[in-house]
Amino acid sequence: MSRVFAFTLGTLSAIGGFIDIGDLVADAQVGARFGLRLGWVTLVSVVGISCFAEMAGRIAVKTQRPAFELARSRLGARFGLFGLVGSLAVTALLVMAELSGIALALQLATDIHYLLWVPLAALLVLIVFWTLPFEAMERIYGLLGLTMLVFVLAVWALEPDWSTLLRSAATPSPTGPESWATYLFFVVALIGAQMTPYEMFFFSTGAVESRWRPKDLAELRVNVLVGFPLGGLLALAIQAVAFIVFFQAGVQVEHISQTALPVAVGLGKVGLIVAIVGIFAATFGATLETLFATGYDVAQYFGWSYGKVQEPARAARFTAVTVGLLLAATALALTTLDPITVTIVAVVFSASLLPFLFLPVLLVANDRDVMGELANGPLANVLGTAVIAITILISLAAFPLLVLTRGGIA
Amino acid sequence: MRLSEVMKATVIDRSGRSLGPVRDIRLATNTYEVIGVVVGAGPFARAAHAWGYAEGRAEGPWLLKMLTRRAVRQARFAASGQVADWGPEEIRLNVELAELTPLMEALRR
Amino acid sequence: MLTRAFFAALGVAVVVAALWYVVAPPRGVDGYRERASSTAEALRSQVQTARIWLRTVARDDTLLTSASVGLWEAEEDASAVASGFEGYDPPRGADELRADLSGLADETTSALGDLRIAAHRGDWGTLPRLAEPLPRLADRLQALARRAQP
Amino acid sequence: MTTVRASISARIALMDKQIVDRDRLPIGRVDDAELQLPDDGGPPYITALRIGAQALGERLGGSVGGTMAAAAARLRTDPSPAGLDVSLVEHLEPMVAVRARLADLPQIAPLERWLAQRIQRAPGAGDAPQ
Repeated sequence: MSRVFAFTLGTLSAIGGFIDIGDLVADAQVGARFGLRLGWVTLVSVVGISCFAEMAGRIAVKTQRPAFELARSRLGARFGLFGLVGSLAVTALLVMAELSGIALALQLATDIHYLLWVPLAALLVLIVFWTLPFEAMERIYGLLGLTMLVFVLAVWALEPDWSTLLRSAATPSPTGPESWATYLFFVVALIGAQMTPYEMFFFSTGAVESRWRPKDLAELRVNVLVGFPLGGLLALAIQAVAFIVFFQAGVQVEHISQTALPVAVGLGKVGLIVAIVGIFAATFGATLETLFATGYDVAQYFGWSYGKVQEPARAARFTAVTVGLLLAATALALTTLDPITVTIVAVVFSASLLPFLFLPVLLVANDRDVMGELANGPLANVLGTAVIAITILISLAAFPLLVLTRGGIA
Repeated sequence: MRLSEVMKATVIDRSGRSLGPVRDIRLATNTYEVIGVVVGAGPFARAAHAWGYAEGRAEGPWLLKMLTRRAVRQARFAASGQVADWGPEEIRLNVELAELTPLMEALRR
Repeated sequence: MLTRAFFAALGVAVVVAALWYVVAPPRGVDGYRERASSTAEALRSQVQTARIWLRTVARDDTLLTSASVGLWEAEEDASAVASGFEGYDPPRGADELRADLSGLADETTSALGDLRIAAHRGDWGTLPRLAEPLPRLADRLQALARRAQP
Repeated sequence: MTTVRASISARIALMDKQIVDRDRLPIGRVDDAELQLPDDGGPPYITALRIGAQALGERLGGSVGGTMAAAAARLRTDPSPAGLDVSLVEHLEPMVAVRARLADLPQIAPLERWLAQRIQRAPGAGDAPQ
């Protein structure tokens, strides 16, 4: 019985964990500007992240170590360092954006300026980080994040013309006044927002810390194959409600308040309250997970002890890195830099780092000396190669598109 | 002498021809003695050796196996007995390139 | 070593050029008209956002705190985008466009400002009256955005 | 792990690998290794593993590696990078396992110890590392 319970929890937290500040911003922006014309990107993201999360989980099950531990020996010390420094910079931006997301949710509930909430949010994150065990943390915020499903309900409540939605989803090209460059820019942004490496990390460390064995593989696969597609559905719902409420009116999404607004239109006050709780939980959970993922990245590159498995004093350098990163992100948020702009820049750079994170996982999953009978089969390899090819293209196009479209404005 | 220095060294054969950088170093399992060095040219040679294709421990994904195939075939093993001088910057062999065993054959033994 | 320094310098040059491109003011009449058009679109977006918030307020479908935040953000963004546009020098022949857009931008920000003030004071009853000019403003902004397009 | 080979690849099976102590606590990575060339002309053999940012920095070289090595060296009292005698190595797969306990290897991770002493004073930080 308890196994079934734990398994459901894992799937549910995968759904809640799929959405973070990047999705809240990028999905709503895309929905308002392009309708569902970028819906196929969510499909690609879900396939990509499922494929690599499954691989990472399988490596963890086989070796009893997180997948990234073997990354440095495959990428080499030099490339590994490059990837590490890049992901540290991107994470600092992302944590700043997620922290601001927590503060913006609190602002919506209280009408008190978000900058006043930022230090409080950081303190709250620090307390939770310091005291709660990893699994409990993950579960609580994953489950609270399920309140985001209110966006799916809102699609029905808004009584859309379904044929318009379908037609939009079946048209993979920019709407009239938009350029192809802008369209492609948002492809990059959506990929960066939806294929977040910490989702892969979540499965890898989750598998190690719950001491999964090869016989638990089926459970892991169900978590991946149910959790992520449902998370993708949530992302599509955010795009759809923004399309229905904003597209005709010509509204450009520039605030989290606008992401939540269609829910109020469709489901009224209660819906809005649930959505605000969801935004709070999703950004809070993502802040913790991004911090952890980065702490683990640094610790594993240098081979330090790490993790919530050990108390803070037993993983002193890991704790110092994560707390330092949190402080830096808080300081960045307090500079009044626009969190929405930062989010878009962060997801675009995050997208450009994806090949560095995916390639070592694919390589290790193919190493028969390490993986034995759990090595990749043809399906995982074909999908994995295709996803990496796409992320390499994205990585090359990200910076030029960011400049050319002035961050999606032009 | 550091292991990383040997890894960076260039291998020269008896006639003074450069065989490129050391791609890998083979160690005896229990004594950690260097039993030889691996050399090899060809496209994607770095990837072929760093990612386990030359050693035969990785078979996929298909695309990478195909890209590294020629480099894998060109990988040669120089046993420690065939090394005349261990460097530091250049490793000199006392044999010609043609006398070296293909890596795959050396591993099978 | 020379090549490494060269590539480093090239990299810095590319980054600087990219940053300049992102923040550069519009060049030529076409660039200016395009910027005017996108400014009008952005202003219209704020007006429409405010209207949707007001609709939820009228139906009691929203938290007043959230609506108040939404209205405040609409006004702030509208003034930011308007003052950004006013900072550009119009090329010859575009003075009229600039005057039209500035006038409309002033009307927009003052209408949105009234809404924000009323919301912060809690005078929710006066909002429907203050919102009366919004639909017309949105239409005029849209017309201007179309007309300005090069 | 499937077949026992008479030889291993230093690049894949040794370099950059995670090292753990007797209790499976992480010690560091194999950042480099020390080779000894015997006087009788025999092949070189590994005498010690090098662990820590100083060894890694020296291996990477260039301005980045130099800075890393210099920064790491300032945090240490001993001028040379931290080493671990190869006789302490128990096995290499799936991680490099060492027979000693981390607490008995004072040359490894002095920063970790220094930080731990400070962090454990904070409330809720758990036990001291030793």
